[in-house]
Amino acid sequence: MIPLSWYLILAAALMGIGLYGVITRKNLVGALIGLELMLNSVNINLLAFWRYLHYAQPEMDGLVFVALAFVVAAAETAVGLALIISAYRSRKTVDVNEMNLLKG
Amino acid sequence: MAVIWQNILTFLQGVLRFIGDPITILNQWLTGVLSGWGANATLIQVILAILGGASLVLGGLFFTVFLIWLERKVGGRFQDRLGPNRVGPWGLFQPLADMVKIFTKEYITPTGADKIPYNLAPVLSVGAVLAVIAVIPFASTIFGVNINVGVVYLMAVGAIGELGIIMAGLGSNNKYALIAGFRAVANLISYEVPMVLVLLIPVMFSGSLGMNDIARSQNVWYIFLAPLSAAIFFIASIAENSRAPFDLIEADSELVAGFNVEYSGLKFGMFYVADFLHSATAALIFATLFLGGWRGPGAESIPILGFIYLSVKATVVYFLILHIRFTVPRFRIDQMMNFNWKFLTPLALVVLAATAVVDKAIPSNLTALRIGVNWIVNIAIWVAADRLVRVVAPKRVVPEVARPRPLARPPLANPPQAAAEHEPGGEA
Amino acid sequence: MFTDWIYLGIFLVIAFALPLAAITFAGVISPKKPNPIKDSIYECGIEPIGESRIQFKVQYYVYGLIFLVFDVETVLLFPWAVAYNQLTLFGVLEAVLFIAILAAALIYAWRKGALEWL
Amino acid sequence: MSAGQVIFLLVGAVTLGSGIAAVNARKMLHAALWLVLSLLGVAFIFALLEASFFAVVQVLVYIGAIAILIIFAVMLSRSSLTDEGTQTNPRWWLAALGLLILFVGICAAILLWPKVTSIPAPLPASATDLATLGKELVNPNGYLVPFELSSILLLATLVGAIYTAVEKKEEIKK
Repeated sequence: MIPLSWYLILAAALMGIGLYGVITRKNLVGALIGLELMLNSVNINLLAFWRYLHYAQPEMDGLVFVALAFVVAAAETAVGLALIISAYRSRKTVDVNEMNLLKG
Repeated sequence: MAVIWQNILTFLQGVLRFIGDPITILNQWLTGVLSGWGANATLIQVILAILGGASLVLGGLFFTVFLIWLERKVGGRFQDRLGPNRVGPWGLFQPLADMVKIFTKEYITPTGADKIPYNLAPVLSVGAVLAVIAVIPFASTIFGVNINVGVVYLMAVGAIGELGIIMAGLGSNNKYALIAGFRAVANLISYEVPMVLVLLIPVMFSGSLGMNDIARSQNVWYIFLAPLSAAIFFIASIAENSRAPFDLIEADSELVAGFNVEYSGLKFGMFYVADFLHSATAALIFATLFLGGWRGPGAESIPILGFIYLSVKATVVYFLILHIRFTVPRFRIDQMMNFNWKFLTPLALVVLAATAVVDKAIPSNLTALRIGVNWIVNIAIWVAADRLVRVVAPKRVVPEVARPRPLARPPLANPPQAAAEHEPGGEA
Repeated sequence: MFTDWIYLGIFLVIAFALPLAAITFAGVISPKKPNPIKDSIYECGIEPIGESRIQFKVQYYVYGLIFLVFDVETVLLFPWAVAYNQLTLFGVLEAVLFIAILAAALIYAWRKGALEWL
Repeated sequence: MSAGQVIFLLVGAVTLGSGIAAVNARKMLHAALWLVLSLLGVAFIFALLEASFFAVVQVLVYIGAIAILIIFAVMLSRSSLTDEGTQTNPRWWLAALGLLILFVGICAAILLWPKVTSIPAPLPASATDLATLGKELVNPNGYLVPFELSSILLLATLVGAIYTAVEKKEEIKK
């Protein structure tokens, strides 16, 4: 049997990789890709807790949370990409470092 | 003497049982043989799974050869030609010859191609279609696997196929392939929306996502309970396997040959196989979801009968797909998108909501009433949609390509309209 | 239940491995005589101009977006559809409200002209 | 080591490896394709957790919709296609170091937690039955409000994204 800790460590690693992508990517789309990985690691955690720590009666909380996480992830991606497209249209770049309009 | 007769009778009974339900008996026999060799239970299961899977996949691949022949033959007849008729009886071996040829063709990789996506695309395309076979129940005992999420699995596997198309477009380093690939994917994802929406209706009626459960629960074929959803599903599945009139993927007059221009040899062949197999699986899925699948008189006790029923139903659907393919002209892409987003999707939403409410309001044991009311609601929705389209749709300006021209012959001395000019009311 | 998934995994491996094997096998037995003309990109015999990874119009993204919204919606509607036979009329009406809100989204996109191809 | 553990390790390695490739790939298109592989790995992890519905939905939503949307968006912005220079900030090693320390910390926290060794009980039939989930979603005492709110969230998403992404009419005229 696979211990719970394996899933948690996998999720932590995936979260770290995603966060690394979000922090270091210059390209906004690349940052968004990192964000997707982070969201997935959250889902792994939710499902692992649901699977391993449900007691006597079946709890649907974990599954409902994952379903809602899917919805939120979809909303985040859609709006994020729309913002990127809009930014690209006005500034002709998707580079984070060049978006310094507020720098003064 | 009596003993011999007894033996012959038992043997015949065994043969009959085998013909009636080959898979279960083969399964038991193989399990017996393998456990005789000292394999443990898990290993036996794995070996049987591999055997079953391999036979289904290979069966699917070789069945495609027959499908290609069928399509060319039927297409020939539709277009008043003979179709393949040289190699073998009725040209039956033509696709085999084609297969040998395509196996020995050279692979041409275009310069600047993205190697990994380029080579992976055909595998993904055909694998995604083959993976569908796993969940189709061919009879009450003959099915790959009845996972409890079969219907969603179908859609998910379709997503892998879309990915294959995108990779083909991106990997080819060709503008035409790229445009065609993206158009194809835009088309596929668009038509997936009404498809998923009406897919909820069989799930609602049967209370399960498993394909075999859905087939088993159809005491009444769901096409009788939800005719409009069946129609939407049928149209969307034609669009999903990009057959005419939705064959923009292979719009030869616009996009060279679609996303697979740069492929040759068996890599192209794989796209071809995926295409043909896809319409066959679409027919099977439609028959399973809406036409009762393997259900029919005696199918529970004799599984092979169920297989025959399913084949007949699927063949009818498949022939309908072929008929539409060879007789209907192609849509333009904007017409196609409009048809989907402004007609099919709203219609599917309305049908879903209406069916859910109506079917809940009527007790499920009154079958005749259920069918009647569902039909009335469906027809009402259809009529309303038809009216709305006529009212809302912008008036089309028909270009004057067919203006009445002066006739070559002089007008008649006594025009026939003269008779019509007598007012019937004038007599009083 | 879980054995079903193992079976499905095996089936998927076979379904993807067999075409791969066939393609590799055909690659071994087929001739390999590439030359620059043969390998050039097929654009109706005309020399390709510019980069092939061209820029696309926003309409693709908009269709993808609407598709995403409806796709995610089904995540919530599929469990509801499975439970349909055990629900009361009230439970069904809640889902109808859910569908109606999505229909409003579609109507917004329509009004906004986001569904036009051109 | 049981067969399940071997499968887990393989799938996990593929998931993490392609995740790393996704955040490091030079071309955005390759990054998107690596992301797809990573998401597929996550789907297999879900299947191992016996959440079969979400394993399939993961493929349907993430690969079928989100990844395709990302690819569409990549194709919309020309600079992300041609730019093949270094795609990361100059101080990437700082981030990597910080995250490594964070990861080790999380691992320590996980392993020190007493419940981490718990063995999963076999799932009751009602837990794998989707009908339970469906009933819970439209149960007024359960998750009815999040269910309807998610619908409104999707509506808001569509409105916001279309408003942002689609060009205004005046801009087209210019």
